[in-house]
Amino acid sequence: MAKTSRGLGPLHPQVAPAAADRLARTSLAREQQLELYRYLQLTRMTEARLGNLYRQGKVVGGLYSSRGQEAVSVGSAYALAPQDVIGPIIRNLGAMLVRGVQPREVMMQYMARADSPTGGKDANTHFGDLSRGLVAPISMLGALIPVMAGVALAGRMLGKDLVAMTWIGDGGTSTGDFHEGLNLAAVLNVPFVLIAENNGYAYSTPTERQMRIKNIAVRAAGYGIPGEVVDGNDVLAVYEVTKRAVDRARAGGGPTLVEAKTFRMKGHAEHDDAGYVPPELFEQWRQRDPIDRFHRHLLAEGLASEELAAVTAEIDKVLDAEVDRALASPFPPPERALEGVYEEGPPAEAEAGGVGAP
Amino acid sequence: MAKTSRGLGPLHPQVAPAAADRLARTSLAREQQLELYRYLQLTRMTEARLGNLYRQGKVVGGLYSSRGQEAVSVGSAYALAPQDVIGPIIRNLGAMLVRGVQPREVMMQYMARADSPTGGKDANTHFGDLSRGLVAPISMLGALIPVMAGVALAGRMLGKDLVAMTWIGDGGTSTGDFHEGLNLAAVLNVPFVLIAENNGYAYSTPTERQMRIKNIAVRAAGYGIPGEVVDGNDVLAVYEVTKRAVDRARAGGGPTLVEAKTFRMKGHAEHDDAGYVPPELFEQWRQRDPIDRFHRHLLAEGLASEELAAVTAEIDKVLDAEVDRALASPFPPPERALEGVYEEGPPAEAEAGGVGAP
Amino acid sequence: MAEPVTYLEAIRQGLWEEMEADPRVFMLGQDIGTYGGAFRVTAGFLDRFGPERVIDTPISESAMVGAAIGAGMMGLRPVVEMQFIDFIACAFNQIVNFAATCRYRWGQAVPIVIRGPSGGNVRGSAFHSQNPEGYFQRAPGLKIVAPATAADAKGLIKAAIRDPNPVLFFEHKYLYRRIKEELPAGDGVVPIGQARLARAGRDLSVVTWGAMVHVALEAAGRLEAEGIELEVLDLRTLKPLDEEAFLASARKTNRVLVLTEEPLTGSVGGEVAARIAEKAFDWLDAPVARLGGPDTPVPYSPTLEDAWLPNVDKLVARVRELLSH
Amino acid sequence: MAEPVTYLEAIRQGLWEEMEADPRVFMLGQDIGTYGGAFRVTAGFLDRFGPERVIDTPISESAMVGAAIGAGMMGLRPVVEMQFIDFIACAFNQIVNFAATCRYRWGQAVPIVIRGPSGGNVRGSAFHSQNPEGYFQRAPGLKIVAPATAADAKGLIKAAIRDPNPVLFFEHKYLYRRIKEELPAGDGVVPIGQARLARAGRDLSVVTWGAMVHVALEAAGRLEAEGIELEVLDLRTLKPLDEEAFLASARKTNRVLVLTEEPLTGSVGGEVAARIAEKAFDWLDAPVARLGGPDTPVPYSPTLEDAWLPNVDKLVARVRELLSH
Ligand SMILES: Cc1ncc(C[n+]2csc(CCOP(=O)(O)OP(=O)(O)O)c2C)c(N)n1
Ligand SMILES: Cc1ncc(C[n+]2csc(CCOP(=O)(O)OP(=O)(O)O)c2C)c(N)n1
Ligand SMILES: [Mg+2]
Ligand SMILES: [Mg+2]
Repeated sequence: MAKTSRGLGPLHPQVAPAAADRLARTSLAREQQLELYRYLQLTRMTEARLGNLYRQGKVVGGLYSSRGQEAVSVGSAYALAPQDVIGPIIRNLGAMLVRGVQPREVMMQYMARADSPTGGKDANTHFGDLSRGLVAPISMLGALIPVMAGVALAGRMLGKDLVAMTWIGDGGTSTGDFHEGLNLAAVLNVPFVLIAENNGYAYSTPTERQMRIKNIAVRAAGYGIPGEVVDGNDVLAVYEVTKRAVDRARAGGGPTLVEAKTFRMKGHAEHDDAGYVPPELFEQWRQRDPIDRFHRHLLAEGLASEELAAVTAEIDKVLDAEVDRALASPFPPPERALEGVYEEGPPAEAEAGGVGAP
Repeated sequence: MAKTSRGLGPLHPQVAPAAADRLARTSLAREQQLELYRYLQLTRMTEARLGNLYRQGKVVGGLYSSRGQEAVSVGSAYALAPQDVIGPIIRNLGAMLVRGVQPREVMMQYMARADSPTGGKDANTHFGDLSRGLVAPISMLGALIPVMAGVALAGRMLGKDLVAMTWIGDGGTSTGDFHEGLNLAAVLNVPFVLIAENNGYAYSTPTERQMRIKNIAVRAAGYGIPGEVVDGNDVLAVYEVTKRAVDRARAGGGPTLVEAKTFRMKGHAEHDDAGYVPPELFEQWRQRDPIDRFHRHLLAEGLASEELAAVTAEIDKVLDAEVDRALASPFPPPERALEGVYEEGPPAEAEAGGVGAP
Repeated sequence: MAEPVTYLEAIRQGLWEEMEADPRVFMLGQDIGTYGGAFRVTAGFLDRFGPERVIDTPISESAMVGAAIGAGMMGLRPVVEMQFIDFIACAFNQIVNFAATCRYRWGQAVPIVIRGPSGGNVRGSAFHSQNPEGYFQRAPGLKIVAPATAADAKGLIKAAIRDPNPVLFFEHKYLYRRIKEELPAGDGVVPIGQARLARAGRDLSVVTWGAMVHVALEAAGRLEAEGIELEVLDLRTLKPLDEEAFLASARKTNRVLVLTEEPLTGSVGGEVAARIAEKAFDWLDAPVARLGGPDTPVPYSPTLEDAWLPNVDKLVARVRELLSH
Repeated sequence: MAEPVTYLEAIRQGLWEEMEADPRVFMLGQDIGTYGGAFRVTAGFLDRFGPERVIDTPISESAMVGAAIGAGMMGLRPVVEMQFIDFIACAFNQIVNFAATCRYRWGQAVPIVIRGPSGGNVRGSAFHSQNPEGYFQRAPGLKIVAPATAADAKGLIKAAIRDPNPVLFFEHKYLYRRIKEELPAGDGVVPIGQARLARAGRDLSVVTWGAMVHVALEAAGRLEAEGIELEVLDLRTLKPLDEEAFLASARKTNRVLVLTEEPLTGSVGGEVAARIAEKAFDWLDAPVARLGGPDTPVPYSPTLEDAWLPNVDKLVARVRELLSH
């Protein structure tokens, strides 16, 4: 476990760039690595399209990006099994894509269109669908942590063999719900993995003004659960560390807190020029760009650069179509504003028929 | 710092009885030790009187006892300077007495009398008086922690050289406010000491169902502050550990989390027979009774048993008078129920005249 | 008909029967297992249903509710006990922003119940006496229930558990062991959203809920001797309100007093009075009056709390005033 | 008179002047220092007043308020910014149970201000559009302020800071940069607890606050052409309510509509309407009407939010209905 600092000096970043840019050892096969590559690019390229839509005035509210952090979302979600449930927050588009969300869904969400998953009622990545193992957050940071602990608890009670996973920013770790949720998960020993995405800033607030420690992962010891620090810009490392946590959770070993060190390469949202971030930090982290690094890794592993170019070309085509489909959706009919506050029928039954069912 | 357990075995108690019942080394002079003894006895004997009043039907609501835990409150509060501010909770009568609260004040509080510090509006130890460095809690556990962090912050801003101290039970450590408050205090580096009073139970809930760790003090590392475990039934140890924390806070070193291991020798409140506590636990802890141990220590230090008996005799006399005075107070006049929701004039000025004043 | 049972026992039975009938139902709370709850509502549940379904939690109201939300989404039916309902304030965000909004925002039902002892007149002072309904009335997506009788307590806790929405279930602790009734045979479920005519009368309607229903009935008894016939409407559900029921009563008696144990300002009594004043205006022979507690925290001392609480004397006085309008 | 300034600038000036005048005043909030706040209300404050008085905090609303309470008790005058007022839900317990009750329970004043951007019509969806006044109206010991004009925003933030009680100060973010006024010279403090007659009229009173004042004034302008004279009363303070002011207006025009941007049920609009209906009953020629948002979270899409929000068309239609009663 990482050591604690009692000083108040500059605390971020902590992860030295791996020697010679070598990524973590992995058990993943070539096809899987290629798939990871595709999700990384899909994330970045979908966000680029969203940026275009924003500049065209098509995005109704704010636009949030995970640029530079894609490996955290993609690598961690890739460690899950089909029955697992995720609760992504605003910078976890990559996790949603890995789990099968289509880019147009998110585009329509941002553009507040009638055919978005929430029918225009809610924005951005704030949608869920339990049939796809997806829980929507609320904006209040931290709130999803106890909720996902409850998902994990229910999964165990229903004998579903599932793991629940969610993410939290460095800033979000300061909320009461982070503590209450993680402690409850630990005490109940539920299959739960929390990825703390330490990207150096919470809006304009640097991590050292958020907490007096260098590594969020040290907090795991305060809950009696394993804590791990991982290079969040190495998709393979994120995958491997998360996979261990997921396997342990599934085997009954309880929650893990994984801290992924990364960097937010844009402002808090599209409107924010991040003038408060020293430019040299951006420069340092640009050199550790998770996609560039993984690209180099794949070339070194013997993949052809054409093969990789084909991936992005294919994504580009997909995204052309996705953008068109998203734009084709109208705004929702006004009367929808009044609908759906209460569930009228009985809610969907627990599939396995009750607590203790196998 | 204490080590963390990942298991879920029986976690309490952790402190082995000190060899041959030797108490901690202390710098305290004989007179001071005698004063500590007086406060320990005053606490226990005041609570005994409250128990009588309860059985006579004079206590209006519930009655809470700190029996067996007196050394925590007394030893920690004794480490403070006159300008310091405390926020005691329900089992910190001893701390209040050390700070000059009179037994009759608490008796009248419990009996809801007109001359109680709150005039009958609030109960038990729930009263405060900033002119005596005393902040009242609310019932919601944990809530006082950020409030006392704010007191510490203001103390620094006003140049008052004060330390703020509060207490929290093992159960109360599970609240969001524990985390938010301690983290904020750490980040702002304010002069604040939190005593976590680990007495084995939160109502009927044993500590191992409250948290998955053996020592609450390990959480300090998660805030980048010192954490210490102390034998809460050794008043000298509590004093010494707290004194170091208070001195560090006053010197600008920021907050400390002190965990005092002790045991709640009664039920949660007077109505609770604590049937859920294994009798052998009571027996074990009875042998470590903090007052008995300190009594033996003082004898070993050369004090005469008559000298100590004189202390309790004097207290008994004091308490006779205090009970009489408390009982003499009537119930408050009904119209008082409507008074005092809003402050009408300007509130008391900050004495030192503003932030940054020396 | 069986033995008369207390309000508390009725809740216990309702919970027990739902736990028996539906394996999806489970409980989260502080000291609800071994101890059987601070008021012993869940005494015996741990033995019968085991620690997976009767879960003693850390002191973490927000996480208790959050975990219930997650489990509810997964198809279970969690019931969360607040040891005293006052502590619900610590879970406010999870309740109004998470539980209450999922259905509207993304179509996800959150079938959870949050229950616990509310109300004063037990010398509980400011943090063990609250009636928090006024804090939650504004939250779209919640349901709020506050039974006044044992039969309703049992019937409504069952309905709350079966309801696919988040339901706040406010038990009045003054009533726990003070009222006793024979319960109807059978399931006895009482639908959420329907008021109950506790007493028919022609001269003035008292619209109320919880412990105040009994105050109103006692006042009605006292006034009856003088030939004044109070109608007493027990709302039972505070959200969604049974508007039809109180409007009908207003149209019948033409005089209405809304009685609440909350501090008056911002109380649910305001919402009820405003609706009657707006929608039954042409039937009213007197202003819609409200009687509640003063706008202060609940004080501790008996003399103070007795002065604070609405009671039969105060109610009778207000009724007389209104009748002479 | 100086240059016209925006509502946002007026708040900034009010805060600035109080910080200049009183060394006890300081600020706690997320991103209020270096960044100057998400809406730049505190831009420049860090440079002028330094990091001890302009404190960037962790994301811990409960602790921010708690720390303010402690500092306030010590004689300082903390001002807490909620980045969006919606997040105030996370500090609910500290506000209603701690800050609001100390004065009553043990005589301790808690002079703190909690301020932040509230309100919809900015496509902020469910958690960046709330008007939370209805959640807090029931809490004895709080004051609640919601200015509609730049002059009031400045004058009331000053009053809030000087007030020895906990004050919630709800800024309407739709107004931040949309209205501009010349401010009165001098201190310009506006007393808490006094409504403002925004427009005198004889036919019907619209009682409202915040952004809805401007909707009411626009409706008044439109109806004027038809010879209908609306009176518009801007409450400005929601707790304690200026009951005299709205009762006087009701007695004058004999018809009242209470307009709120909150979801209607449980809104402050209910309290206001209930008081008018009770205390001005004999003067009323029509029911006290209420117009607010539907009982749902605030939706995101422009078509939905536009349908959701009260607006001039809806108001005019309701006014016509009432006038024909
Ligand atoms: C409880 C709460 N308070 C404040 C906010 C406003 N807010 C939204 S994002 C943000 C910064 C979050 O920082 P971090 O958790 O590090 O995540 P990141 O944006 O870096 O991914 C803040 C303060 C919020 N959403 N929730
Ligand atoms: C937020 C909150 N939830 C629940 C309670 C009810 N309650 C009062 S004391 C208590 C147990 C406290 O245990 P601990 O913190 O260990 O303190 P101890 O009683 O052992 O001194 C509980 C659950 C409360 N006061 N506050
Ligand atoms: Mg961050
Ligand atoms: Mg304890």
